[in-house]
Amino acid sequence: MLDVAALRREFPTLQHGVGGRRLVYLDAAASAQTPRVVLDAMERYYGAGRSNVHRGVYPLAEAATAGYEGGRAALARFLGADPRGVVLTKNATEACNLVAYGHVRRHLRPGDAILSTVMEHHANMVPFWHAAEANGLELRHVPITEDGRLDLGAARELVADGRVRFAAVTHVSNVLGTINPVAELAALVRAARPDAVVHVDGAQAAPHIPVDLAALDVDSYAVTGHKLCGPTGIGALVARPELLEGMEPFLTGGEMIRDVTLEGATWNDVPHRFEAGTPPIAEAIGLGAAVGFLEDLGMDAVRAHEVELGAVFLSGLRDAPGIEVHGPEDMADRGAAISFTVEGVHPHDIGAVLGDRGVCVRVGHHCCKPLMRELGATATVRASLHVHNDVDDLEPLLEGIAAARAMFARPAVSA
Amino acid sequence: MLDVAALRREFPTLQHGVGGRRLVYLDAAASAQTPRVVLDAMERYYGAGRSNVHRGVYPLAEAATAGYEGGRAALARFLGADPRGVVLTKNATEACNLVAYGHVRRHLRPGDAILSTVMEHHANMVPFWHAAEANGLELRHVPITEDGRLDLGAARELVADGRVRFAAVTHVSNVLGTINPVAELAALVRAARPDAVVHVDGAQAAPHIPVDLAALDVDSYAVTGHKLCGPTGIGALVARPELLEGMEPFLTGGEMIRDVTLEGATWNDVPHRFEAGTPPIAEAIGLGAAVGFLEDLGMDAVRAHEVELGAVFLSGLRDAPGIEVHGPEDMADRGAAISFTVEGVHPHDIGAVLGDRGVCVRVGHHCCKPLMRELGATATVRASLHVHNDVDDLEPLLEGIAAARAMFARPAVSA
Amino acid sequence: MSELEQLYQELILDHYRSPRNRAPGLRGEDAHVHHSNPLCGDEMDLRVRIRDGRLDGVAFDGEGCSISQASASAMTEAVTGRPVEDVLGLVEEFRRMMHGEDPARDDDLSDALAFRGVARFPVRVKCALLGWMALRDAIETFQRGAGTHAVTHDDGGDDDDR
Amino acid sequence: MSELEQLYQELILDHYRSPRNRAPGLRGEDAHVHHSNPLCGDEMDLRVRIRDGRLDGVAFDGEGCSISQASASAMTEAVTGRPVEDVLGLVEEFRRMMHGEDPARDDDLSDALAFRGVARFPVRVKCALLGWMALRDAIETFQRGAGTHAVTHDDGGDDDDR
Ligand SMILES: Cc1ncc(COP(=O)(O)O)c(C=O)c1O
Ligand SMILES: Cc1ncc(COP(=O)(O)O)c(C=O)c1O
Repeated sequence: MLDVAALRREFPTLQHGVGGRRLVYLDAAASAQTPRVVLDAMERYYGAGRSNVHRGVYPLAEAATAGYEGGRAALARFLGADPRGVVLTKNATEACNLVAYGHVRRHLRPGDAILSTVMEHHANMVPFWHAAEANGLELRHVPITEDGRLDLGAARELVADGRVRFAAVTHVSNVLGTINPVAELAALVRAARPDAVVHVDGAQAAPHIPVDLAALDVDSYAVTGHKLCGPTGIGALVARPELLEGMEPFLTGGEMIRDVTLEGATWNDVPHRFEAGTPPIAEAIGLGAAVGFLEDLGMDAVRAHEVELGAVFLSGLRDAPGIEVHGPEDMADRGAAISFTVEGVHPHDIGAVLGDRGVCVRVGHHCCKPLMRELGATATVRASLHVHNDVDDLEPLLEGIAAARAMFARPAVSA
Repeated sequence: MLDVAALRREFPTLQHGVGGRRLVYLDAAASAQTPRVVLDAMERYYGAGRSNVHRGVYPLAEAATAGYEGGRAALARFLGADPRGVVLTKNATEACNLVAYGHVRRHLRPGDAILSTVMEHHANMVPFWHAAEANGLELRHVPITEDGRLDLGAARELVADGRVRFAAVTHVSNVLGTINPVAELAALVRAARPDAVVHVDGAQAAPHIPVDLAALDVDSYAVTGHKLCGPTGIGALVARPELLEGMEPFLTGGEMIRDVTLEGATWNDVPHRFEAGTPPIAEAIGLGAAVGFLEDLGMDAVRAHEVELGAVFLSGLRDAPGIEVHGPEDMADRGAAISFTVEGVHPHDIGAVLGDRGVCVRVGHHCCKPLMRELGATATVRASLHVHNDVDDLEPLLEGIAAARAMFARPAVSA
Repeated sequence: MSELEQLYQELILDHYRSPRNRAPGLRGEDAHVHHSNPLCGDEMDLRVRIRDGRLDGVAFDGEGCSISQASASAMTEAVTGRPVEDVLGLVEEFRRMMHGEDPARDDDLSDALAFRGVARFPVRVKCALLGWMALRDAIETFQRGAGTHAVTHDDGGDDDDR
Repeated sequence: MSELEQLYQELILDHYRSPRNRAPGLRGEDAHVHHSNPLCGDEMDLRVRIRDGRLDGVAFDGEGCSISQASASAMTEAVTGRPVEDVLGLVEEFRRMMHGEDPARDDDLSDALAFRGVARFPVRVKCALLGWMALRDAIETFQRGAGTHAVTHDDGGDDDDR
């Protein structure tokens, strides 16, 4: 098990209380806190060896290049992938757009269909819709069951005609917490259409559960640094190198070209072909340190901690009056994000009262408007856990919710 | 004048020698060094108030939002622009791509032409070529004169038929150092075609010369954080808000949409419409601190320092044997980057010998292959100056060049 | 009082708990707009009746947080019966107050003045503005003669906050 | 010796100053390729003559830094006269050495062994590989029977460094 008390000391932000209370950070699903070791790695780059990458012949530039490529290699190792398939982007959103522009727009044609789900984050949805509109593609959405899982039976029907050539699905839902059976879904898609490409949004999975891309057997996987205990300004598309080979460059400029004449340009090798301009150097170094930090804890231990703690939170919330928890019943099928609504109180008001008490939760639609419509809610409250949370964080959450209920309960008629 | 000795102490990297020698950093044009105040600003965000932006209702999230938007406001102020026109990107390259995808691909049609110059960086060239290819547009390039200036007479002829609807030109050349008369060029383009859009690559200008976009009267302007003494992972497109209003969203996902149903999405207001996903938060905060640092020095003082120091470097290099300096004669027309070639010695070898002596210069084509062909060189050596350089940096440069010549001089026949 | 308590002072909570002019319809309505603040999931229907250049009646309905609901309620009291041009001026007054400026027409804003503290909570400004921006839109819809049922999706008109 | 001095040791400088088999043409050539390393601006023309399955002659020409020129020169000496399959094996040997692996065929690499230290300078690896990758390409061009004048723009074949 994780030694959470010791771990908390690694996170500078958690050392600051809010108005005399311990900071209860329950928003790692929006952005994780950053451990000291990540800040130190970036500080070393900026403070002792700052330079640009890939072309300098002086020692600082060589060190910067080694650091940047080291971040790429660390992420590849963390996810069980080939470094040649790791394109470093600014966030997961850019990674999804890269697939949408580079693959979907390039290779899909009218008559082809895209499979998605109703629980996608806008990042793994809008780029493909935009591509579908541009190329005249059909969109199909896998519905969810009552308890917030993908309806695989429905999925099988949706792909049956063999026209689904691309699927975009999230590994872990940022609202429901559901862990989706992506390997099974990929197999099902490919059974109907062997050359279909399966893209997975791993933004909420990689920080929380062990991910081995070799075993998952999907074509591409998007992650984002700031949820992986890393810095802002970095993410990645982790793909089979052969997928990248067939993709159209998307952002163009320096670094990504091999040769340029006034008549045209030839592209560089993958993954560099997709990294135009000066890359996020400090950020790659920080991300490398961040995944190293998680590896040192052990992703199995991280998952075990979250399963145990998640069960405590789930039952604590379910037992409290007036709270409805969304998503799967059991931690076996869910990650570390727990969404709920409170009878008669708008999520905004819950969030504000909690925030005033040093309890940080996210409220709103969590960039999942279509899912909100499925749930019949305009917004939810989401508490999400990470390695630095423990059972002591539950009580302040429940107390704050009770206080908000007392404050905002309306006469029954209008509730 | 700047107090360079005091200033040098603000830059942690410069405190480290290389093998007992003072570090002579002559590569700010590739990536500037980072002053302490920038690192501190980012450390404060990560270490005391880390959170995501724009939707949290708890105090940390509000502080993060204020910090991020504060970075935008600081950059707007620094460049004399409207914050509503400032789109924060990952680098200048993305900023140029944003214009290429959002404006050029959306609005230009076969029969229309794009004006560019032969001295553009690939970042301000390839995205527009790629767009030209996609939309069937004609490309026209303004040639340069013997001393490396834009040939405005030729430019006037190139636009005479009124078909140039878009122009992309660099404010300061990263190779020749030339400061281009962008206001004049913009006027000339608009005289032939009043609705033409003029896009300027300010990556090498903003860090070195006072820029007032209101006075320059161009439509959009790209800058990059890591050359502005800021962090990696951030840049900006600074545009007239009306230009942005007419642009097609490019990266899509969270943050940039207003509403999403399974039938489609409506876009958010500018500039947020162009900032999909979690933005570079720490980086925006760092960039705000960086432009604050430059403002405190005063951009007039920065420019005066570089003019004085540049003149010393120019004559030092011109007087040394076997060195040919490219670009305008006089500092009045040039910025802080000085490119040269050394007779009989390949730039790579110069760079390696200098690097070994703690002198950091850039060698290669500097992402300007077409310009290299104009100059009849495959590569050049570039020494570039910034606020932390002084005359003491010249001697080690000249000594290193002399050492490289001694080492690599080949028998005259093969030279 | 903590900052939060100031935000949720009694007057505001009272408008939230007992909203004025909250109704799913308005007799003789001249314009009806639907506004939403998708970032928060707030939705609002707003109806106006205009007689002889005056705002004769206004009703709102919808879902939202306490701030958006209470603000709309306080607004209806402040604006009913005023000449429409005057109402538009008051909308502007409120909008500026949300941007941290001092309001000049304290008396006219009436209970809406209590929302002044919202300016310190940037993400909540949109909530407080929702009803006001819908009102402006409804009046302008009427003035354009653009039929009685314009429906827009918008989260604050020309307001540049988020 | 400093790291840099090791990089530029006498043997390398000698190949640079007096390149072997550097010529703008090759009598009886069977394949000719043009390779460039656009990141550095290096350009190389490489020609091979193949007789009875052996590399009978090789000539290079072009522009580049001392490392790329010297490496090509040392290469020509190491490979001339060998069976082409053996040459391809030696190319692979050199490529692996550039990735920091210990070479097994020290003697066969001959002067090319002196480039071992380049592995520590990642940006220079491409330079040292330029001639070797052009050679491999020229042989493969010949084997494909793809005519005698293939021209490619490439900076190191399947090599994944930059
Ligand atoms: C003139 C010019 N434009 C654009 C760029 C691209 O900047 P970035 O690599 O940060 O996108 C550079 C920097 O290399 C440059 O010198
Ligand atoms: C499931 C999921 N996908 C994608 C994203 C987008 O990540 P980013 O905003 O870093 O691009 C997020 C984070 O908000 C997410 O939760």
